[in-house]
Amino acid sequence: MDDHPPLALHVPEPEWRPGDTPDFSRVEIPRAGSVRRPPVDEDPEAMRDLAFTIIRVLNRKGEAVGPWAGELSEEELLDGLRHMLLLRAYDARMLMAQRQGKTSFYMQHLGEEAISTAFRKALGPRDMNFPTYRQAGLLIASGYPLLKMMCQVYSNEEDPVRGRQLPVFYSSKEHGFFSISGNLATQYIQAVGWAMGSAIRGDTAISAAWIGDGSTAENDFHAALVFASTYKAPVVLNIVNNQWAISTFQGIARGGAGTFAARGHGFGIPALRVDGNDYLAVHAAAKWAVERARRNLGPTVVEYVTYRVGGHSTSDDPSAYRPKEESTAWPLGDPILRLKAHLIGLGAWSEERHAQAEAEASDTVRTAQREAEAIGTLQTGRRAGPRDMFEDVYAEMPPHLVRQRHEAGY
Amino acid sequence: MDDHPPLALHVPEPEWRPGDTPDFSRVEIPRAGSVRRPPVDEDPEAMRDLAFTIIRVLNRKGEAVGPWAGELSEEELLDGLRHMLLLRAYDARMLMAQRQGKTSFYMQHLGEEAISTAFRKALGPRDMNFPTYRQAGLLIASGYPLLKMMCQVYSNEEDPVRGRQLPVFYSSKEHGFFSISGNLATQYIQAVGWAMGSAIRGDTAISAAWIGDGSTAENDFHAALVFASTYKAPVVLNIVNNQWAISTFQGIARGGAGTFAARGHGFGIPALRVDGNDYLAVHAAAKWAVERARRNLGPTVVEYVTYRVGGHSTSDDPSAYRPKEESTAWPLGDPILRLKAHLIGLGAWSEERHAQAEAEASDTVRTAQREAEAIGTLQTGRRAGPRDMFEDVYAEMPPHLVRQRHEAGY
Amino acid sequence: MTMIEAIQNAHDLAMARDDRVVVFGEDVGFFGGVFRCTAGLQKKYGKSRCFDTPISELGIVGAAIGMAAYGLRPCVEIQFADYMYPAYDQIVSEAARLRYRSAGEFTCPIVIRMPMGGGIFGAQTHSQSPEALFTHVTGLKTVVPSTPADAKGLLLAAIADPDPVIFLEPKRVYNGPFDGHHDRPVTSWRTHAMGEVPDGYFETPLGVASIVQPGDALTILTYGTMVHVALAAVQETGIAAEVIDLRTLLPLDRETVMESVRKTGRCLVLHEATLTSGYGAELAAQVQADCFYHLEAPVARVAGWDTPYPHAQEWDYFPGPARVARQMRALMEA
Amino acid sequence: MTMIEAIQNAHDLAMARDDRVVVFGEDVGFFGGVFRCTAGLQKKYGKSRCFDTPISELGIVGAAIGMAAYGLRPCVEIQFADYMYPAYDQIVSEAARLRYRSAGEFTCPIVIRMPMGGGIFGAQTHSQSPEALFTHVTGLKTVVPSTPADAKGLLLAAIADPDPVIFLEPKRVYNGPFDGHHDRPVTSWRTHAMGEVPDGYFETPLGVASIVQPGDALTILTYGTMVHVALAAVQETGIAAEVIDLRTLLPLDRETVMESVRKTGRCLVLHEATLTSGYGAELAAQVQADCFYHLEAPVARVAGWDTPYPHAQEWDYFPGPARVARQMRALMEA
Ligand SMILES: Cc1ncc(C[n+]2csc(CCOP(=O)(O)OP(=O)(O)O)c2C)c(N)n1
Ligand SMILES: Cc1ncc(C[n+]2csc(CCOP(=O)(O)OP(=O)(O)O)c2C)c(N)n1
Ligand SMILES: [Mg+2]
Ligand SMILES: [Mg+2]
Repeated sequence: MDDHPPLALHVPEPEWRPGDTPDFSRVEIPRAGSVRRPPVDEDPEAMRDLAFTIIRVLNRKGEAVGPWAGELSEEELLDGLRHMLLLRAYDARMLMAQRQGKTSFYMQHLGEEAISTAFRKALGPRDMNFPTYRQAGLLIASGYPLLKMMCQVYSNEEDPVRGRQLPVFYSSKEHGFFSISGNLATQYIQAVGWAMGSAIRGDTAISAAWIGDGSTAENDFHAALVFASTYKAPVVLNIVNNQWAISTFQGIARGGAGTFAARGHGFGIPALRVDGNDYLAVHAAAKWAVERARRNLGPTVVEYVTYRVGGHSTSDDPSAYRPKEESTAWPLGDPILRLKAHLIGLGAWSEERHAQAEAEASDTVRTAQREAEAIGTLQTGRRAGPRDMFEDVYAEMPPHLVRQRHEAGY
Repeated sequence: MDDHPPLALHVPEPEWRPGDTPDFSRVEIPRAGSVRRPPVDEDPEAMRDLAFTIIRVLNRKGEAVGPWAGELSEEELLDGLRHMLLLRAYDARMLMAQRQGKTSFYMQHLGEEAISTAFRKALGPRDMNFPTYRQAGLLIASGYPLLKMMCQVYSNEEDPVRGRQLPVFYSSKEHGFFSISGNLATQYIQAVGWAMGSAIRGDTAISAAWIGDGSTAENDFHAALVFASTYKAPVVLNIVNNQWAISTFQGIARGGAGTFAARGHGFGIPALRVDGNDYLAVHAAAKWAVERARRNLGPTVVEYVTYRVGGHSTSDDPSAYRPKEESTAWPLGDPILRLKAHLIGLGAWSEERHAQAEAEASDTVRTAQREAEAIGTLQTGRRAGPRDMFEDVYAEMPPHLVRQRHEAGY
Repeated sequence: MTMIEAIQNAHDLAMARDDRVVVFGEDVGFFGGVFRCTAGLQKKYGKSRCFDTPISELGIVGAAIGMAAYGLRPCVEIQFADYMYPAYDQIVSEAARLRYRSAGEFTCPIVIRMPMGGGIFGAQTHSQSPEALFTHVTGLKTVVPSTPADAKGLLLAAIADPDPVIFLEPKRVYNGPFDGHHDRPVTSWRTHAMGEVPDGYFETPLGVASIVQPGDALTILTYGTMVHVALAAVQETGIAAEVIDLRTLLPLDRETVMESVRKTGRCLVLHEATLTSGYGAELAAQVQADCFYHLEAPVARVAGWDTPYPHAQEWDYFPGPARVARQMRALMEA
Repeated sequence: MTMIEAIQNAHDLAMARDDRVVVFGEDVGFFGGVFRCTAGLQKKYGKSRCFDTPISELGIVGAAIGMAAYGLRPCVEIQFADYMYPAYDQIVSEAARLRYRSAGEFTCPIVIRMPMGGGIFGAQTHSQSPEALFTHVTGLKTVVPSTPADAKGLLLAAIADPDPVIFLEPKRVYNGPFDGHHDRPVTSWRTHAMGEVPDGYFETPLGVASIVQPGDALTILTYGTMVHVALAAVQETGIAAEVIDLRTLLPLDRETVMESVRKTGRCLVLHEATLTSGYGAELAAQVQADCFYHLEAPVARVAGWDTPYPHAQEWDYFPGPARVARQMRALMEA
């Protein structure tokens, strides 16, 4: 045995660090329209290839091509564009508000707007999402009021969760948006449980689980795949691969597997890998997976390939661990510009109308912001009060909490 | 959405329950010798097929055939046979001892003897196993004294772990056998950590992780595969699929995946599926996986297909949840009889010598048992004492424990 | 009726009366649980209301939380309390805080049952009493019955409760009361006065302790198996102690506890869990705060030693009647 | 130097002096940790001694246990104490009991570092103080520094310790002492007397408390951020309290604690963790037991309310100097 050379630890490293010039030319991106679209009831083993490619609809010329195209009407696409513009404008304003000290913290979606906004359009009204902090597009695309979102970010008196949660940890049962947890991945198995509940009751509602590339390493991810696989739960298991987990590149979580979608194969769960910056591709893949769940064919893993253009959060400065140029070098482009080009190509859109739509989006945001700030921010105005602090720990406040509330003076 | 038929929960069920007649004829068992043996450095993707078949060496006639044969000398095979006979004889005596109230609990290996005994022979002296309670063959095949094993089972004064652990929870650093935990699966990631440690130090020692089919559902299993995959840890990830987890058949843990070996594919880890009742096949697969680890090529998942012939433990009665006939109907036969037939075919063994070897094995066990019982059992003789109870909680006993020990009167 | 039968019966009644109640866990389906607490439920209510799960405590609790958010009322089993740790994150970070963080929009009416405690030669991983790891977590309710009737009534109340309830079952008294005299023949609940269990559906309210033995010399605060040990010690010492079975650890029935201690002026806290940072610490802290001017002696604690639960030395570890009696006498002399 | 620099320096010295020391966790490698406590270590000691891990606290601790069994001395980081739960099983069932269950054959000399406590508007998942969940687990040692010098000396002692040590870092005082007056300008350790940190390698022994402010009117038992809150309250009340920084919660420096309370006759326990079953309960239980006949008043506890740690209401939740002062006065009047 000791005639063997010494072992050595393999620690994956990103190709580029600050100072290097990122070059994605070697990264092979399948041509738009080139990936087949199997029937939803095809045998998972026969679909393995779909976890090692990238389903894309919009080509370089902005045309929608291939078997995954043609799902959405012009009107729906224009809606989608407006949702992405609104989300981006909202993020921009809230980032600034945080810098101005109006709240403590914020997390943006820059570059990832297509995923949550397009996915939402593939769901029915009674379906439930179990999101992370980076899917606010689910709320925007379902018509949840911006004002309420801002009140949550400001933790003011109108905050639906009464100032208790970190900014962006929204919750809306009515809009199919499960309360966000600060503990990564915990929602993944809960989504499976929700879907099992629907199946147990003979309901038709399904659920969608959301997780980031880095968080797939967590315990809950495994439990979710085990339970979803065993009970054929009607759930869509979404993995948003935005290449980074704070300062850690996706290779650390992915390890030797070619892709995150491949994780599904260990469980016999069909897996799709999709261009996350292509609104049409995201929607088509989502629709396919939702249909599988709805027809009681079981879970689907969907990996969205995208890029986290901004910092992880307002507490993070990515220039410390990755080249500034990486996001511009990133080969899948910007989801808004790509959909815009497509719509212009269709003759349904123009530079002028786009500029106008951008202006409208930021007006909408500004108006909501004025209203929100008229109510209050984390530091000023009418804020969530200390009395709220003691409510909802239990349905009925037990004696020891009543005593503590009195001791606190409320 | 509501025009869809209602969903329904899918709950996997074993094919047979008490009262049914098990019929494995539809279960397709690959012919011995029919599975290819790739070079250890072959690309994992190119080896996917090896997770969906069964590597077998001994055919019905008892001949060793195919590319996985020819690893072991007659002498080594005779050793192997003796190890299995000894383990079986030991189990039989200890089961009886438990029934006689000499200890509280016992777990046997009936039908699974080949796996741990053959695997041990593929390891080097400095390698480390992280076993479950069903791999005592690792100790027997490495020459660990039966007497010590019995003292542990009896929790007597000579118990190496001083009466603290449940019977069969052995520990021997010297024999490459990590202390057994009552918490399933926790050892799996620890084995990966141990292997990473060896790699960090530029050592040549590798580790072997052990887990049962049911326990693959645990969190630790996922963490182990993630870390092993990312850091290419020199570890063999063994999964002993004995078809049952107490009363729960393997389909509940396996879910939609065809096999447990397939779990490795989600991580780009090569996976072998092996006839666990075929001493030669187990050893050949183990050697192949150990070689990969030793050459720093990273982890290998190995699934051993076997059958838990006995109850889960002395607290379990399988007739409540599976047909009594299932174990005899089980198509892979008995590991001892199969190796015996092979050796007789080689002209190296005979019925007489076998009968004699069985007698020797039970003599060896009886002798050790007399010695062990002369020291003490759980109820009688010199037993692990209360003073031992307070030792080894910390390297140095802190004041509060000293105080408690005095209060206890020691 | 044994405590096991009482628990099985409670499941049966809850499932019959509310079809949102679902039951699952390791080996609980076809087999009916390694302790048989769910025997017959799958046959009666079908596989989608009572089923086996993979060996993933995280999965069991995480799925239950999702089902509760959907609108079901899962009552799940963790095979031994010693194996709840893989689910601890889902219990602490999710179940306990879901109502709070969503301001009541999503709630978590689940029951997590688990056998606790030693006395069965189960060694360090089949003997633990982790109640203090739950009482420290706000948002949870923690319940420990000591008799079949309480097990039934408290479990029915727990299943009906709108919030997550940790239901700890003292396995050593599953089949009969055990007073710590391991060398004496075991009595079955079937032949024991405390083994009486009312028929039909009834709830024993959470948060209400029961005085199982009135007295004025000293107060013993305990729960689970130790209730029976306390009663034995009282009998053997002849000291007129008042034995209070807390039944619910959180929320605590503070009135009953303090009233008793103010009356007796002496207090002994008894549990099987390890001493340091055990629930007895909280009881002692509250009693000395509320009854300081009534106390004739410091609040005493008798508990498991601060070691893992050993196998061979089980009876040296287990806080039996002799240790309790010694402490009671010491308290009376103080 | 700041506490962050002191912790980074301790890592550096430990790695330089013992090549068995390895450091890993989420974002600790190239980036040097989200709080920068491991900055520069990967560059200096290489990727196989300091590296990033997948987001699996279980994996981090489980792998560390395996490495320790192999013969290394891992010092790992959990990004926030609020995220230790996925690793809790490995900590409680494995690290804490490995020496015991193998009778010393396999040991677990690991350090698990984690930032704890609130005061940074981190809400319920970046503010928790879970120390009581560790002090209840025998086999673990639990340490909480309150100054840069102690952070360095205690961390070096923890890394050198033969048993698993939970090292909780009060993140609110990473950069400077914080006395709870959130409306006042923050001072940096660099310009503060308590910011002095000796150069070079030294160990501050575990299990030894420090009297940060002598006094005879009453004893305040506390640790971490709350040490500074206590000092502020003492100053503002003018009550001559003795402030004891426990530094190590387990094993507890019982002599120092009891000697002080016997002297002062009054005791206030202060921590940020939720009150019920918090570590303060254990302290109160021990103090009333050991000092009963010296106590002029019941042991009082000031702690976080029994709610999750809220976002907007952070300063209503945080047990600041006003609450402490009120309780001190009440104790003096008792
Ligand atoms: C259990 C747990 N561990 C660690 C963290 C700290 N943390 C917050 S976000 C994050 C990175 C997550 O990365 P990824 O899953 O890829 O999602 P992304 O932020 O890229 O959308 C980490 C480590 C946490 N919140 N919860
Ligand atoms: C974490 C944990 N959960 C549950 C148990 C109870 N338990 C002990 S053995 C067992 C079945 C294990 O089955 P498998 O992994 O297939 O191993 P086998 O017994 O068949 O060898 C269970 C559920 C445990 N010991 N630990
Ligand atoms: Mg990411
Ligand atoms: Mg099994």
